[in-house]
Amino acid sequence: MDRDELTKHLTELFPDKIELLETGKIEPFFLLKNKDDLVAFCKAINKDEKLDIDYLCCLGGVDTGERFEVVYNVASMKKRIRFDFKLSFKYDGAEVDSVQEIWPAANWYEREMWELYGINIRNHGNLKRFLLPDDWDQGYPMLKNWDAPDFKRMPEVE
Amino acid sequence: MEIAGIFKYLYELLAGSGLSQTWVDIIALVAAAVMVFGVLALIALFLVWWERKVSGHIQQRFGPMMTGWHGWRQTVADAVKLLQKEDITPSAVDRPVFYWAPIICFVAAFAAYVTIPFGKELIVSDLNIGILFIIAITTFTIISLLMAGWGSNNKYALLGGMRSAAQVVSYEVPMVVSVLAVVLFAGSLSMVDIVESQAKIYQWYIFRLPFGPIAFIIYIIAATAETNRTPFDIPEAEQELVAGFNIEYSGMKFAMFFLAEFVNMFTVSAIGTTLFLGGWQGPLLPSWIWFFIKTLALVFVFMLFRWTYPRLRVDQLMEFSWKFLLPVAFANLILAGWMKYSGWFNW
Amino acid sequence: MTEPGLNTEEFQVNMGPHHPSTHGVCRFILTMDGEEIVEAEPVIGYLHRALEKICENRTYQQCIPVLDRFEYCTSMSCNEAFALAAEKLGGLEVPERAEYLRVIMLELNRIASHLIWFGTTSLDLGAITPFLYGFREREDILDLFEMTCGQRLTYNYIRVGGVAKDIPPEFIPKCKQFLDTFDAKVDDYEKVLTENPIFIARNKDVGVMSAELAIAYGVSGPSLRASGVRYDIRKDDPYSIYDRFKFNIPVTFNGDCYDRYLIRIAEMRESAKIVRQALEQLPEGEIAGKSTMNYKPPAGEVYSRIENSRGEMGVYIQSPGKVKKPLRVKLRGGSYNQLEVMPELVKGHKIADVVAIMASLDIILPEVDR
Amino acid sequence: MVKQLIDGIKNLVIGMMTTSKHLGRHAVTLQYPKEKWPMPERSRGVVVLLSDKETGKLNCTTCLLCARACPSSAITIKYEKDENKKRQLKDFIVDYNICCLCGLCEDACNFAAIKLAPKYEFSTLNKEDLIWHTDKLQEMGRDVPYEKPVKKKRPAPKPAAKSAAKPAPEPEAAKTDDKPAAEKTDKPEVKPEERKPEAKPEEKPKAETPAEKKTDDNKPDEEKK
Repeated sequence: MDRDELTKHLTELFPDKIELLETGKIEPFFLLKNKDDLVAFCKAINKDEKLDIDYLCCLGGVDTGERFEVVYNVASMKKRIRFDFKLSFKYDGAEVDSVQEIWPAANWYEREMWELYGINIRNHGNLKRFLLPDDWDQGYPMLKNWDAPDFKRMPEVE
Repeated sequence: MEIAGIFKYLYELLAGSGLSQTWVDIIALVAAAVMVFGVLALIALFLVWWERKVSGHIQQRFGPMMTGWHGWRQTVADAVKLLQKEDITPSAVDRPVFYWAPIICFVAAFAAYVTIPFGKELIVSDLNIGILFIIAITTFTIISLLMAGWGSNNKYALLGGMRSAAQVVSYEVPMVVSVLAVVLFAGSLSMVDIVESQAKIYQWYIFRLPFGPIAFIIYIIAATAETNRTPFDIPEAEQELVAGFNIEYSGMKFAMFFLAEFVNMFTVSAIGTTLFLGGWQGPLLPSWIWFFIKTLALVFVFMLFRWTYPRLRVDQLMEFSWKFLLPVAFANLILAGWMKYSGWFNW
Repeated sequence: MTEPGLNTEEFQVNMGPHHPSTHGVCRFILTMDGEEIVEAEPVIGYLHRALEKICENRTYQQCIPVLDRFEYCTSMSCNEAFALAAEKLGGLEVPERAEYLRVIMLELNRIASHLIWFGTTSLDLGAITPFLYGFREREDILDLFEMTCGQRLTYNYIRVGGVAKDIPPEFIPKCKQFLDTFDAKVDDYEKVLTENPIFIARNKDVGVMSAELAIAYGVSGPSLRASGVRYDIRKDDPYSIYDRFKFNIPVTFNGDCYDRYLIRIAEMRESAKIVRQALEQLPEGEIAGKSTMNYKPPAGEVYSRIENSRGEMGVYIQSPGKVKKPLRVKLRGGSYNQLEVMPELVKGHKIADVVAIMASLDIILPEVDR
Repeated sequence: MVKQLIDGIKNLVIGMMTTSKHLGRHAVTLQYPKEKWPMPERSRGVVVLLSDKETGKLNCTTCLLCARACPSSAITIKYEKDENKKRQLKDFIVDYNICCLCGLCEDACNFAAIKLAPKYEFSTLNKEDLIWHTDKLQEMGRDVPYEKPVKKKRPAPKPAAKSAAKPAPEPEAAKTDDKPAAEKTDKPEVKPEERKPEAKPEEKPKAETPAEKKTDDNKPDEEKK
């Protein structure tokens, strides 16, 4: 299934919910407009016979400086499909649903996102400190405005 | 050149000096014990060095090279270093048990040499239950390992101690049964008698087909387990239990365990030589040289084992001992008994 | 197991972070019943260096030496994964010769990494000698790398838009000589381990991972192929010029430690084949396009992934556009998911099997902690 | 069962044969402090500053490209601007505590002024000793072979053109001689063959008085970027 077919198929499946982004290179990149649709969307692409997305490559938060984004990179082992989709939402009350029930691999990625970005994960069940020290109290280091006494930014390149 | 003659001369000199017989015996025994201890300590140091060289060359490295000729002084330096090191006692250990464990291990390792004939008439004491004594004494090692594991108050050490107890007890049985076949043929438990029954090379028990080689192989396997060496080194499996029972030991206590391990290796090789390879018997060369050649050859086999094979898992180890080795050893014993009874192969 | 009336007590063993066989500093909290594992919980983060944060703070070219530290066993593939993503962002073309050099380096590095795995696996199972045999051959590969790019571990060789330096003239004969002797060396390894009954006993039916479990947990690479899934990004989602070479993807179906061992051994031979073909086809020409010191890709985001020795290595880059620094770099390594699935695999096994399973999954911790 | 047993024993023996086969082979390792591996020419062991073969002056033009290319900000360049607004190098500092030896500075340099040389064994017991200044970096680079860059296509002309706009006159060169650490003023666009006759006799004595140079280096630096 090539890029255009996949785009067509997905937009047919979820006509109002998703939108193809121009920013994506090579592989198609979708924006899931409403983050509450996440679990339903993931379940659908997982169950869909033509897509059969059974493999979560990666999952990560992004702080664009204005909003949070959560990027899901998914693939299908059987159908050899790969595409990405993302959520975008405001800083306050940042919260997404866990996709563990569809892809158990999401467990650690979500934990990491919770820890480094402060995005709360609903229905995760295992939100414990993970990469950072247990007694970490300096906020969420991956945020763009994060600062710590020993954090050294590179000199600005001209 | 037979050393035994010199000792005999010294003994007679002592006896002629007017001391009472009791004192003469005591002095002679103490002298012999000190001598055996010294020789064995030297051998243990040599074995450590040799093992490092063998492993180095197997792995296409050099091993120790810097100190002396091919690094021969390295183990001496290491031993001195270990003795000088701070002897750390963790605060939570069970002190008496912790302290006594290396001592028992060390003493048990050396005590076995009382009845091992190093050469013709070169034996500290020719007990008529020699082999039984050795087996009893070497089993003491388990107690020390168990004590070390328990006394260290460390989970890894405890696991290591438990493993070693289970392992040594399990492998003691097939080992004794395989040795029993030899004893059956020799008709004596005395080490000297056993050696003397193998005067000709075809009389060595390893060549007494078909029971000899089987007993020998079982003995070698069990002995490897007895000495806690790869592939049966699970009590101190570095990659699983970090260092097993001796994880909390340092300095001199560790050195005792370490040297005892090498002495034990030499012990089982010496017993193997005595029981299966004709002991000191051999042409041309003095008897004690033959003894050392054969024993070191066996030690070399143990070293090859260690540097070639992976380690078994603890349950596989037990299974192997009880489900395979022991039945084979018993069958072999029955075979040996039948051979002895029928007299067919009794050359 | 226990007889009625006999009570056993569960206890916890803290395996790591400074344990000889956790391949870095991973810590397992093992709940054990005697020697048997009831539950295992990996605790990571001891090697967390915030590489993703560091990358946000560097230009594209400066990211590459940083990413060398991401997965130090196959630094080349970290370079490649990042360079590929950055090139996709800007639509950069890579010169033909550079592509071939990349493939040669990547595959040599895969062999080197598998040799480390081979060594540590045998070491973890108690056989010390094969470890040094593996490292002996790895040394030859590292010599080749040092000759080419000057460094033995952190290469900084594959750059955005090409490679850093052309290979020196003595590279090709030396590499060919290495490849010619390599097969015999692998035979030697196999003689020591593959058929060894002790090795088989330790590995067969240990840590069985079904295909479903593997896919669900995102396990990739040799560990996935050992479970019977024929999925190799080099073939199924081809990047670079892998479609020009003939090579097989070994697949086995039991999913236990022994199968993972066989797969990796077979992969070393396949990689050697690819290097040989690439050396033969190696064209003349440029090795890098225009200078990418001040590379400013247009706005966009891309997740590019390559197959490295531990599975899928992915780099997600989001570029805000016309800026020298990426907005976000997300790294994904194969070890991460393989460590995640470990608690499922070790349940009910002995403590010694934890070591065997971890070795067979080929986990290294810098890749997990980043 | 029996077949399995025989197979097992056979393979155990094969394994032992393989290891004992290696017993007789020669070791592949070296006895390190006594023998040393020849380092490949490209090996990145240490950052050095290169100086001109004839004049002994540093090739550095204080363009700061290397400092900007450095991913770990290990390079600090101290300079001051002379009356022509040209940067005069005061101190070139490489902090080996944080240098990751990636070689990006070498790639960034257009004047063959900085290079990674195949030298090693610089460990010390003191972190302070790992911060190297101009004199040590230059001393390290004396015997490092390098090629003068052929004029590069694009990036090179820029600084070259700038300095060409203000051709350094003879008296100015003499002035800079007082500050030996800040030698490089007129390097890039002047071909070594052209400069040889005039520059050589002047520079030579300076290169041979390191003591003087050192005292100059230890002066406190006013300006720092």
